[in-house]
Amino acid sequence: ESRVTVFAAASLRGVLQEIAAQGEIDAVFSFGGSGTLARQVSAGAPADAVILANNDWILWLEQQGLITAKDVQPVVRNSLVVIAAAGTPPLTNAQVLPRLLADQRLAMGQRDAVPAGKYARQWLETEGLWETLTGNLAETDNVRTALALVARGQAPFGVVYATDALAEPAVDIVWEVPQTSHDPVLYPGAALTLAGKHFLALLNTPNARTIFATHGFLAVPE
Amino acid sequence: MNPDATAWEALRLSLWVSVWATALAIPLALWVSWLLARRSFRGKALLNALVHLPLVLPPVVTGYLLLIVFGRTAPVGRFLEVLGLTLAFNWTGAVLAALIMGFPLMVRAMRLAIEAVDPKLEEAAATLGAPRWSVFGRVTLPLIAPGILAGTVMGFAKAMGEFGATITFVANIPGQTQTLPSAIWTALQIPGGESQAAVMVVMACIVALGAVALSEMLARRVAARIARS
Amino acid sequence: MNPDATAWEALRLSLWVSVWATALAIPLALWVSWLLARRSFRGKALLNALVHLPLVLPPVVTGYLLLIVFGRTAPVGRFLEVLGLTLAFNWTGAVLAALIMGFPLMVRAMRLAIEAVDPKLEEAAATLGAPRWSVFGRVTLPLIAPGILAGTVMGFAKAMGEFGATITFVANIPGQTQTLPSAIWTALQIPGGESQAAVMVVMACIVALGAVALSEMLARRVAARIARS
Amino acid sequence: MTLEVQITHRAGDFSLDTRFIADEGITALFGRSGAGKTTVINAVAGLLQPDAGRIAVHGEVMFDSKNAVFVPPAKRRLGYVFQDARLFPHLSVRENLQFGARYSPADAKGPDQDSVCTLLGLTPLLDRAPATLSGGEKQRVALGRALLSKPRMLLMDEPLASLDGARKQEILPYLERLRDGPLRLPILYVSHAVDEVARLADTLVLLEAGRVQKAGPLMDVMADPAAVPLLGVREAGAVIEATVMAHADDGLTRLKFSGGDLHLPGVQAEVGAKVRLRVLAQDVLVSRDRPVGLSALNILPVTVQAVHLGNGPGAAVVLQAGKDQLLSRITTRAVKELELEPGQPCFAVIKATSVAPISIGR
Amino acid sequence: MTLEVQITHRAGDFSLDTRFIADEGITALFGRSGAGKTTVINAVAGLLQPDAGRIAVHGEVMFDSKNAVFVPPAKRRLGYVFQDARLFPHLSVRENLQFGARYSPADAKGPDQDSVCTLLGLTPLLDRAPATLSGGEKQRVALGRALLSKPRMLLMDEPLASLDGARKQEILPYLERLRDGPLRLPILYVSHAVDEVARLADTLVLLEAGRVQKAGPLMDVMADPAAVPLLGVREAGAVIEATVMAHADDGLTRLKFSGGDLHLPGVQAEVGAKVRLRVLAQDVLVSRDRPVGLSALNILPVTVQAVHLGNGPGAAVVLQAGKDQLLSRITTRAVKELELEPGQPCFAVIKATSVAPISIGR
Ligand SMILES: Nc1ncnc2c1ncn2[C@@H]1O[C@H](COP(=O)(O)OP(=O)(O)OP(=O)(O)O)[C@@H](O)[C@H]1O
Ligand SMILES: Nc1ncnc2c1ncn2[C@@H]1O[C@H](COP(=O)(O)OP(=O)(O)OP(=O)(O)O)[C@@H](O)[C@H]1O
Ligand code: MOO
Ligand SMILES: [Mg+2]
Ligand SMILES: [Mg+2]
Repeated sequence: ESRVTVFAAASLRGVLQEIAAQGEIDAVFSFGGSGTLARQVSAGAPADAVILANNDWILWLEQQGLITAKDVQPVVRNSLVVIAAAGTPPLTNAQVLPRLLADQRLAMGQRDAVPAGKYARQWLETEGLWETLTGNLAETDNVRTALALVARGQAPFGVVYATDALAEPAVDIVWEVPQTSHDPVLYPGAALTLAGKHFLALLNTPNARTIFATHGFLAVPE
Repeated sequence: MNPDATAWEALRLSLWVSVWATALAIPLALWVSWLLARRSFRGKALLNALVHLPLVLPPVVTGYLLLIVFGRTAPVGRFLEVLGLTLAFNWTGAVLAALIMGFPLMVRAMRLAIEAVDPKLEEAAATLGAPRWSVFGRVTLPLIAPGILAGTVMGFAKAMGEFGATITFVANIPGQTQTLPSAIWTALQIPGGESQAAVMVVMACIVALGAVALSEMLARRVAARIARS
Repeated sequence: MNPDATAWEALRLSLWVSVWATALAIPLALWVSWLLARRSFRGKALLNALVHLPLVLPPVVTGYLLLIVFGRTAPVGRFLEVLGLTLAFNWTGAVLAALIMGFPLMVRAMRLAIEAVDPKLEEAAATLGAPRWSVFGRVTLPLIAPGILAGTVMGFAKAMGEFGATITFVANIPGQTQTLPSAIWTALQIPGGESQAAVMVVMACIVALGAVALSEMLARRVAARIARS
Repeated sequence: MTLEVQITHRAGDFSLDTRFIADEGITALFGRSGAGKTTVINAVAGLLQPDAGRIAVHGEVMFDSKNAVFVPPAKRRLGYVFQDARLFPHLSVRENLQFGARYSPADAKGPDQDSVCTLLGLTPLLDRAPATLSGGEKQRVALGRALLSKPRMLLMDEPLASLDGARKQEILPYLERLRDGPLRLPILYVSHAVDEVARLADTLVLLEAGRVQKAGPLMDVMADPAAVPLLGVREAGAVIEATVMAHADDGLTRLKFSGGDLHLPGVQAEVGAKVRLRVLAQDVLVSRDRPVGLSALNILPVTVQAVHLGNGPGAAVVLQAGKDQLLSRITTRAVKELELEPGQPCFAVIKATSVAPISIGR
Repeated sequence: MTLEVQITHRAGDFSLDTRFIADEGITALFGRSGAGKTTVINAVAGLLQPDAGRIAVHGEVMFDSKNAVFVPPAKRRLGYVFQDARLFPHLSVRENLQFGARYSPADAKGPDQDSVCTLLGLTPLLDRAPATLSGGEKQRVALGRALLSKPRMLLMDEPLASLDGARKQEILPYLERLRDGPLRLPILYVSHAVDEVARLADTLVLLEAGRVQKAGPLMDVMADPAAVPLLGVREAGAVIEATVMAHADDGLTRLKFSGGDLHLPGVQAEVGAKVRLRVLAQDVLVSRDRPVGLSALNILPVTVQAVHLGNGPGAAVVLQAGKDQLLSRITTRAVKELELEPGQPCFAVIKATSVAPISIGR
């Protein structure tokens, strides 16, 4: 049979479905958090491929002996932005954040558990703001929750992926986090079967790249 | 704002899973409730605690534990697979997750009901010659019908709403393991998915309201029959 | 495999939040149970359905709904803030989430117990001159003590285990809103975090077992007092 | 007018249409099982709202369907002793007894706990749980509980059915004292036992299939031969009033009534007190001549008033004794042999021990 | 040896130490409230496991603490009519009645539903819910339910306490027929009512504070003046056996016993049948001379056997009438006036209507 089953990070949902539809690929997706997906694969999930938001879990899968390094390929890239309620003027630089926050909170993914949180922390450390802001963080279980907190006015600022920020009309991007201030936001994919390998290859076609781009994703550096 | 195919599919699966989970749980929950309410035995405290456990643990943990025990690579899971029962990444696993998560709710309701039955009526049945099973079936059971109903509607509602353990144990495969809660969560994972999620939330509410209303109607009928003497 | 500071902190917070949630929910749940069990009024079906809702909805959705209703920019949230009650990113918000998630469990248990009270005893109290409140306080309440206990232990257990609504509504701030389930979840998201999670799972189990054992002990004492006449 | 009841009510096939008025004292509701006694008493207590009608206690309207008046049970202050005891299972006997105390107005009068416990033999039971009581013990606690709520009226639904004779003998005089003492506590009393009713009641309401067959002062209703089938043949008899004249050393008391003197054992009342005597028809013999050498101490000259021959072997003879009437139940054969007919003077023979304490009232 | 009971049991302050043996027929357990009657009957039914002792029914051991035998209630096949009716609230009256039918062995004999319903007046109640029944109706259904389970023995805990006299009159002969008919159903019967006991019982067990005070054949126990305080003064009397000789046209029946002839109304038994009569002490007058012109039809020559003077105004006189003894309760004043002493011949006067149907047994 030609159906391919892909376990993928939840933030890729819209884009992967669009690529599958356009490419007339018979693919089913099971979306979830990266840690969950990795464990499911290790428990024998009927997946042909996994695409995670987090390289740590790919390494874990390798350690488990479920995949080898050659099965892994980067699929797409994302970037980090600072968001605020729609209509907020852009920041002049990152250093103003503590003052603007005052006693309010900066929403972001959990620093250890959520990849976006890990990148945000790296950025804040690069900026020298981490120590200052640790008391003012609202860490969430995923980027979408952080986005919701800002959209609902619960927190004045949040650090999320550019792709999420673009699609939410209630928030504006007020600062683009420099790519160099943190590890690259890479979504690594791993094929578990031949069908999975084919699917991952498809994601590298120009057509797929275009769709990724329209959703705000960046191309993987060659 | 019409529900799309995914939503209908998720609803269908959720109903299917919930009905199975509830139906399977009822006899088991009844038995455990009866044990807890009427018998004393070694390990009773442990059983009681075990029943409550899914309530206390974050659902994700329950899901992981299920994965560890019933996963395809785990011995139990492999054994069941040999018997033809695949749980992990299958709707049957969703049934198991929903059953386990709803179990404490069902047991509590049924146990309370059993404890409220006047043992004097059971004694009277015994003097009329009824063996223990008949006493249970003809006296205790009808008298605890309101409790069974209450437990069933709670178990069903919980099964309909179960998310964390389910998505962890059986993943989120549309048409196979994507229940309504999983679908709602998935919809919320991409920006702009709120309206799609809202439609499914409304669906869930309608089912819940229906189940609750149905159970109330049945409960009234049962109560009218059991009007105290 | 000793619990680290984070674990202890999360345990402390979870206990604090759960105790508050349970304590606040008891009177409210009692009132609602009594309304549902003994009164008939317009909108009763709606109230009943509303009570069940947190059971049916994925916890994340409940969390979102809480944000919408009690968020800082929402009228209710703003009003409460004026009164000095900050819910956002505060343990108080975690209490609210836990309370709402445990509420259906508490109401069901209490309602079942109220329905099992023989109205003839309440009538007898009325003929002795007791006004309605006294009848409730001196006859109904002591007679439903087992149900209140059962509801309380369920509500407490659920409060200890609540994760989705809490993390969505008040995030996961160590020492302030990072409850035991949030901490366990966090640990599980990090490769190799299992052992840390396991320690906290054991902690949660111990608390749950303790609560269940305590409630059983109390229940036995209560039951001995209410031995049927 | 202590109690006015005028109600109609339907429940299933059963329909109640009851109207009676009770003056002070004890009103007995008498009727077969299923006649509607509990239904009436529930309506008075406010536990049942009749379809239509009016109920007033001491002139105060408790229920009036025309004016949409319905006073809730808690406000009626009627102490109800239920047919099933309905003790609070979670409270000790002592707590059950004290349950109602706090709701009675500060100036309400009623017996105190000690006297109630002593009389009802509850003192050794005070710390017990209701579940451990015997049937009769429960009923006694229920009676005590109602009394201690200091009610304006007592409603009793077969309160003594599960009590043994000796215990009844202790409780009945107590109820009389409640009625006659400073409290003048009116009582609505449901019973199957004619002897209890005859002893206690001032007003008797005979209920049959939901309808009042006969109601009025006890003596009128009891002396009516038409009431005999309802009361039961064995229980028919006259109730007369007498005055205590003297207590003799051998324990016999001389009483005077309009028909002459009576010598009876076990009369507790003081000299000068008026008491009520129930003389069962079957305990009265009729003699043409004054008998001699007979152990019966009470031989009264009387005149035959009427002879009711039934279809069976028994006959009821109404005897005029002064202004009072006695009823005698003898065989039709004896009626013939003695040639009894209205106007015939003769003697009524009453054994001193037949008129037992239980039939000696106020 | 239908029933052997020999048990000791403690519950709180109460301690039971009871031992009795009952032959065929009806065994009455008589005692004051709280004496332990329900406790004993529960032990026989198997609802209570005594601390120690032995219980056997028809020679079959139900409980034996020494050999650790305890037959569960469901296996004992004893029909229990509870003091509180304990109807199943979720079943209709019909379903309650039929509850036990399926558990009796195929060859078990017992009355059929129709006859039970007719006798107990349950037919119009069959489709009703127990909650809508009156107190007496519930008790009747409970009795019917126990009967229809086709038990080997019937245990009845004050089953008639909440029934009116007329209904009792219907049920008592039925119980007698169960005992005497082809079923020969033994009955263990708890009651406060001496008249019921005297009519029904073959064996009488007097219980006081958990201990058997007296047990044995009814007549022996009843005639014993020592039992008077336990039975109650009003209820003391002799039980004699008589043979039906003839029924006269006026409804009176002539009966013969060892002391002479008696003329009584309302005897249903056939000529030649033996019946049991209960003659209350208070219904027996004593006369030195044979009275004439007296409405009492039964005047028997007797001899004073013994005179028991109490401390009160009453005295018990034992009269020898043939081989039987009668008991008479008269005043001490009459004893003096009539100069009654042992050996004195005199006449016993018994009103025909005093020995009412309820006291005429088998
Ligand atoms: N819901 C009902 N449907 C039909 N009949 C009813 C209903 N409720 C009560 N009854 C009937 O009403 C009658 C009166 O009942 P009630 O309890 O007043 O009798 P009672 O005089 O107190 O009798 P008892 O002496 O046996 O207690 C009974 O025959 C009972 O069966
Ligand atoms: N758990 C207990 N603790 C103390 N006393 C008890 C307990 N259980 C029963 N009793 C006592 O045992 C005695 C016997 O009870 P039982 O029910 O056998 O009496 P009974 O003869 O049936 O009386 P009644 O005629 O009033 O029904 C009562 O005095 C009761 O109070
Ligand atoms: O898609 Mo993620 O794992 O929530 O960052
Ligand atoms: Mg009644
Ligand atoms: Mg008893």
